[in-house]
Amino acid sequence: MIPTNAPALTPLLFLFTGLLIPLAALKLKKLAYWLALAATALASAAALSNIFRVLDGRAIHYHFGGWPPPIGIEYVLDPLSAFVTSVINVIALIVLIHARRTVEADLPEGKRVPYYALVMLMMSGFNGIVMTGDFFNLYVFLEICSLALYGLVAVGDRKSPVAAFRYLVLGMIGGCFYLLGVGFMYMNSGSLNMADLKAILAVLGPRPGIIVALAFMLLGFGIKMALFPLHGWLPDAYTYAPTATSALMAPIGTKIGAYGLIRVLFFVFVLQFITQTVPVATVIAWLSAAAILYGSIQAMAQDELKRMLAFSSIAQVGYIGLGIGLANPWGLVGAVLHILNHGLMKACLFLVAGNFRMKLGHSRISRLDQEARRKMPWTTAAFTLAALSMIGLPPTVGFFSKWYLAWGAVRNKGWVFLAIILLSSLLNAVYFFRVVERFYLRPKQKGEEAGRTAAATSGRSEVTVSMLAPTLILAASLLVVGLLNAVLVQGILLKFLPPGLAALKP
Amino acid sequence: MKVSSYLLLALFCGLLIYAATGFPNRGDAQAVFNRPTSPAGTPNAPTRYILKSKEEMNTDNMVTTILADYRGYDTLGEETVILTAGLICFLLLRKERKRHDQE
Amino acid sequence: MNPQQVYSSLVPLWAVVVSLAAVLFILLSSRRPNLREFWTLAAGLAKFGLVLSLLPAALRGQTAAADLFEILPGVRLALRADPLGVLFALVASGLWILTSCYSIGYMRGLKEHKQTRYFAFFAVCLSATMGIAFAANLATFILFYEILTIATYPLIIHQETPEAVRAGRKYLAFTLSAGVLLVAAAVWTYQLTGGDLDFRRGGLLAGLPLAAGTAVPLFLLFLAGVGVKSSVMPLHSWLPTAMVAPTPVSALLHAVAVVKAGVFGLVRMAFFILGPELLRRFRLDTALLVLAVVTILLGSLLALRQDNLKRRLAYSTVSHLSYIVLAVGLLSGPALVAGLLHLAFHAVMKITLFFCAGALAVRLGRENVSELNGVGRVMPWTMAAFTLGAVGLCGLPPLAGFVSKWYLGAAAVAGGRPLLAGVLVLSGLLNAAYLFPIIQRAFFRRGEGLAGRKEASAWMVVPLFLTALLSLALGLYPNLFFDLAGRAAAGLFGSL
Amino acid sequence: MANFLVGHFFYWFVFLLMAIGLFGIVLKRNLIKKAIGMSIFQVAIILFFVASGSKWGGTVPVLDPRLGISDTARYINPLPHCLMLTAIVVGVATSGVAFALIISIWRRYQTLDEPELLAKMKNDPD
Amino acid sequence: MTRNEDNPIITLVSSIVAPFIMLFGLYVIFHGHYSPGGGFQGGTVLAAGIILLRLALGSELGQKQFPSRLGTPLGSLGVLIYYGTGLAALLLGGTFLNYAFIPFSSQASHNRFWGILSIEFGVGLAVMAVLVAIYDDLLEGEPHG
Repeated sequence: MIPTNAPALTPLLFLFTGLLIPLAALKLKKLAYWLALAATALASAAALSNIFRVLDGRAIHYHFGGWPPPIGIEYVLDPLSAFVTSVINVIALIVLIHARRTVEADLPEGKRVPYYALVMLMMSGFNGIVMTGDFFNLYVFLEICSLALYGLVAVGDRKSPVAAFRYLVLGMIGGCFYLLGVGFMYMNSGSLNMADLKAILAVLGPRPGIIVALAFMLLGFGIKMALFPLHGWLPDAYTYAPTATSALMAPIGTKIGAYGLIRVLFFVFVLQFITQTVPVATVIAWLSAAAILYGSIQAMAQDELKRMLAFSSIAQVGYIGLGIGLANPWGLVGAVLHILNHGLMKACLFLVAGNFRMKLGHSRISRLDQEARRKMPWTTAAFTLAALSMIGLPPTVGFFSKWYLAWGAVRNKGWVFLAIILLSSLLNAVYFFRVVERFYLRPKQKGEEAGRTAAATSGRSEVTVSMLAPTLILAASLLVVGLLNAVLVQGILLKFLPPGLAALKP
Repeated sequence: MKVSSYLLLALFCGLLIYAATGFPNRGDAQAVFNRPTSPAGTPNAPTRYILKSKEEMNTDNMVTTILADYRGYDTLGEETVILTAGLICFLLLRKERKRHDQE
Repeated sequence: MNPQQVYSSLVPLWAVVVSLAAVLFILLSSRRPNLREFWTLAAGLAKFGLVLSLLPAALRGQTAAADLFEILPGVRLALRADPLGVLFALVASGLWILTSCYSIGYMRGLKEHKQTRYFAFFAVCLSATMGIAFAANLATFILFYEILTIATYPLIIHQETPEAVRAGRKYLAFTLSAGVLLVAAAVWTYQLTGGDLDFRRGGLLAGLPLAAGTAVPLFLLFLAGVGVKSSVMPLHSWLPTAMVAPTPVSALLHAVAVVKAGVFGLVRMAFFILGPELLRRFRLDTALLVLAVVTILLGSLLALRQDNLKRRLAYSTVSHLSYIVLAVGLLSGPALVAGLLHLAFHAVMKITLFFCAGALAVRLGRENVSELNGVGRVMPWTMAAFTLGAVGLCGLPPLAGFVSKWYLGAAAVAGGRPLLAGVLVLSGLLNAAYLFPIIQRAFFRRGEGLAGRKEASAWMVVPLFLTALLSLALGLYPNLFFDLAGRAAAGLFGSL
Repeated sequence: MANFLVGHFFYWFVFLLMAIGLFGIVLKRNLIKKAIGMSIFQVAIILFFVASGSKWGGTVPVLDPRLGISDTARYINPLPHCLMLTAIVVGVATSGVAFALIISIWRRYQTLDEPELLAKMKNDPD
Repeated sequence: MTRNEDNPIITLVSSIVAPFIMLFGLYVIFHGHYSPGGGFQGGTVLAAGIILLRLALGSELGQKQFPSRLGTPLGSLGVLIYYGTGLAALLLGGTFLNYAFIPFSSQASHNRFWGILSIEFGVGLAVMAVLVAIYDDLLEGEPHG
């Protein structure tokens, strides 16, 4: 039963929980959290097991209602989708473990039920987008997770509804552009199924409608993934959203747009179309390069930790976009690997920010100091490790995704991109050491010894285990995944490469 | 700001018209998406729906058959969307009864 | 490295790991200083022992190899204890023991804060240095190189005074940029070789038909990458600033581990990645020589103008490091041997001087040359050691410095560049010019405010005197290092 | 050319509607008007799809015994209609959420005028 | 706004019309197989009937007809009916939503017929409940809400 339904497993599981929670909560409100946690744990297990189902590189197709495409809707489980679902589900699991306390702090009990229900629906949306092989179905699930995100953002700080509304306007425009693109695609080809479209487009070749459709779809995904000129919604949304939400959407949310970009560019269109006929890949690469610089420079100017992280997310999304835009195997591998790596890093950093808000009551950089380290040494240590990873120092994950991206840039003789990738790690160093120094340094004063011992013994008040453990797990994973990246790359990532790209592989 | 947005609007319309040059005329029964098979030879979904829906689920209304069966999964998603909206309104606007009493 | 001389062994790995393990114990025993420093010493001895156990094989020209898992597609995290690496590891680990003893005396003498952090990161630095010495390919090298960069930072800013923080930032700015450039060079190499980064005798890229447009930028990237740590001008200015660090740090890291890691990296890049032929083909050796000469002379001249003793020593380090760069630039076996000898001997002599400077600072609180009148009377042992080291640095027989410098000069002449020998002589004179005045002040001038002061604690005097004697001994019996350096250079240019 | 213009006349209408919707979203300062603009944009897209489904001489896609199913050209294309039912629901949901957000904005800032709102946001602490 | 229940005409008319509206809504749901219509349309009409009464008689009375706290649960119940139908098909050996595997009757086409009917019912219920819930929530805390 499970093997045959493997592709549909995770989205349906989340969907079911999302529907169940409002009913179950009629009896017992506490149930909501535990249902959500259990569902996420199951989904993570299922997703991880899915990876082993596709290790041979062949895709598993799942036909809803028993109708083969293009008649019906199909789910496709290939190494790429298996990898991405595992990433988002496992990260969501870790974040949810952490989320319990913060949600209790942020929301009254009655509101936690719809909150967790929305989280589940959002996750089902994410999983559906990753799995689906049908453009319109993708639109539907895109709207599910976007809507859920608007709601999840809007229950945060006082300013959060405004941020959510801005997010809604932009996200809705993005969704509509995507739908319009699908429409144009349909007008020119008469099909909605990705594989079917690939065949048809190969016959049709470039046409005005198809080119515009591609442009609109990219615009839609670009807004969802906050690619540079379309990032307007992101900073406020991340900053004012409740801790749990920002910790969920920062590592996962934007990646879905990137995934859609990869699907459309490399699995529907042929390489030659997107690089020569209509050089959208080049455009994306340059926009991403701009995003890297813009995000890093903006991040230096921020005082609110979450806002700084938001801008660094824009820069990191730039990495992914750059890898996609390079349109060669190593760039793409770097991009997909960075989906994982950045997920881990950003989740860790946002959890740290949440811990600060929990214990210190704020997350303003200018007010952080040695007290933070004395109170919560483990949290600050995790932050430091994640910072090193963001800077991209070996053996953390950050170094390796940069390595593959740089390699892709060198392959394309894209020296500018190489320079920007390397420059950005210096910029990251600037704005992360700005914070780290505050933890570990202070001007030396008299009574050094006395002060030291007193500090060492007194004032240790670390967050509870349920919040600390996820943070540390993520921090540790930065090292483990970094050292194991070669296994990941050769075991999984090199297997999803679409034929056009696989040909380029050395 | 204002000028640039007007320019963007103009660009948008330009793109639309450029795309429309490739469209079949409205109502053209021989348009690519109305032919029995797609250019690549794969079956064309709408034709299939019109021809088969009666015998496959003895239902006259083809829209219903597509909505509920051929592409039923979309509809499930659609219901989820509207439920999501309901949950969000609940989350944002519903007053906490307890606090209501305290006030 | 040709296979029949490679034998698989985990000793190199242990040599790296042992001090990392020590870090754990050091942190655990942070409340009990004695236990903590016992761990440090134990790790130092263990490390030294492990390196020694590698020595015989290395002298036979054999290489201990420890291959771990794959870290990049086609590249493994691997350690190779070839003679070159053993030479460097021997120097670093041996001097670590002495430095640890010295640090104990120093830190306690000054009642420094956060000693646990200090000792912990010191151990990390040593692990990284071992890793650099034994790295078998560029990826492994970069890994430990960056770890060294980061682990040194807390030691530099140890005082946490504003100027220390500024020095730390400057240090990071230089080294991180250098690391980035090194990564760029590595990626480029990876692309050129199609996924191979191993260090090969005669050069990994030697076989490839590279155009000048590729080779020269690549060389510049590598040079910048390793040039910052080896403080080749104009990339040197972080080193004098970093002298705000506690003296043991300056002694071991800024005379031995970090800077020598840079020079060692230069040797690796020149002879194991780019290869002598390639350097010669594009006249890159000349570029190296010019840089080296400029650095040697300017460094010595700048040293003359420093009143702060440690800064003066720092500039002297800058110039002496470039002796080795010069040796590399000569691209000949004898020159390389001489350079490697200098890598070892300069370490011994310079660490002596730093130890002395630290002793003076602890006991008399005097850090400027102008304040050193008459200190030789109160601290005879210290200043005697200082004298030995100074004489050695100037390259006078019978001390170690003379040996390395003599062979370097000879190699220069043999290489048809007698002018460089002249440069060496000149820099020797400059060394004398900025070191002997100190001795003269110390012994032959009458100082004030020295009543009742006496020699520093045994923790400090013993190590510094040992190193002084060591520099004398190595001057008389340099055979061991001769053989090692010979072995290291053997495969690179054919037999000597 | 004339054929092109006439044959696509409905699309011109739809495109105009889209432009109006975008205009409302981008250039109107009142949040309610922005929401209205969004609805117009969505409706335009829905109309576009539905228009693409039409066939001259075709009837509604409900099986008519008198016509039979031999000739598919007699029934208009049902797929776009089905898709648009979904899109309509999505539109409804989006507007619902938009209004919920607008209401909660109003409750906090007592204004829906964007510049005024931004001004008020600037001078209240987080 | 003035209190509507003061106005006899509105009260009377709406309370007479509302039942027929709901009846029509049910018709639209269950006749979706043979004529334009279906779950969503019918559900909307049902919701319209309920909301009409809420508008005319005020929410307090409306609560008696359809308590607003049931909105979201009923909505998810409706979707669950849909989901359950699909799940049943899955558990009975087909793929998700493959009604042919649900043994309503002997032949596949009839199974699909009934499957469609059941999910249309679920859709109708969900849409009605959620629309009313959204209406209630939007009015929450407003005067005469």
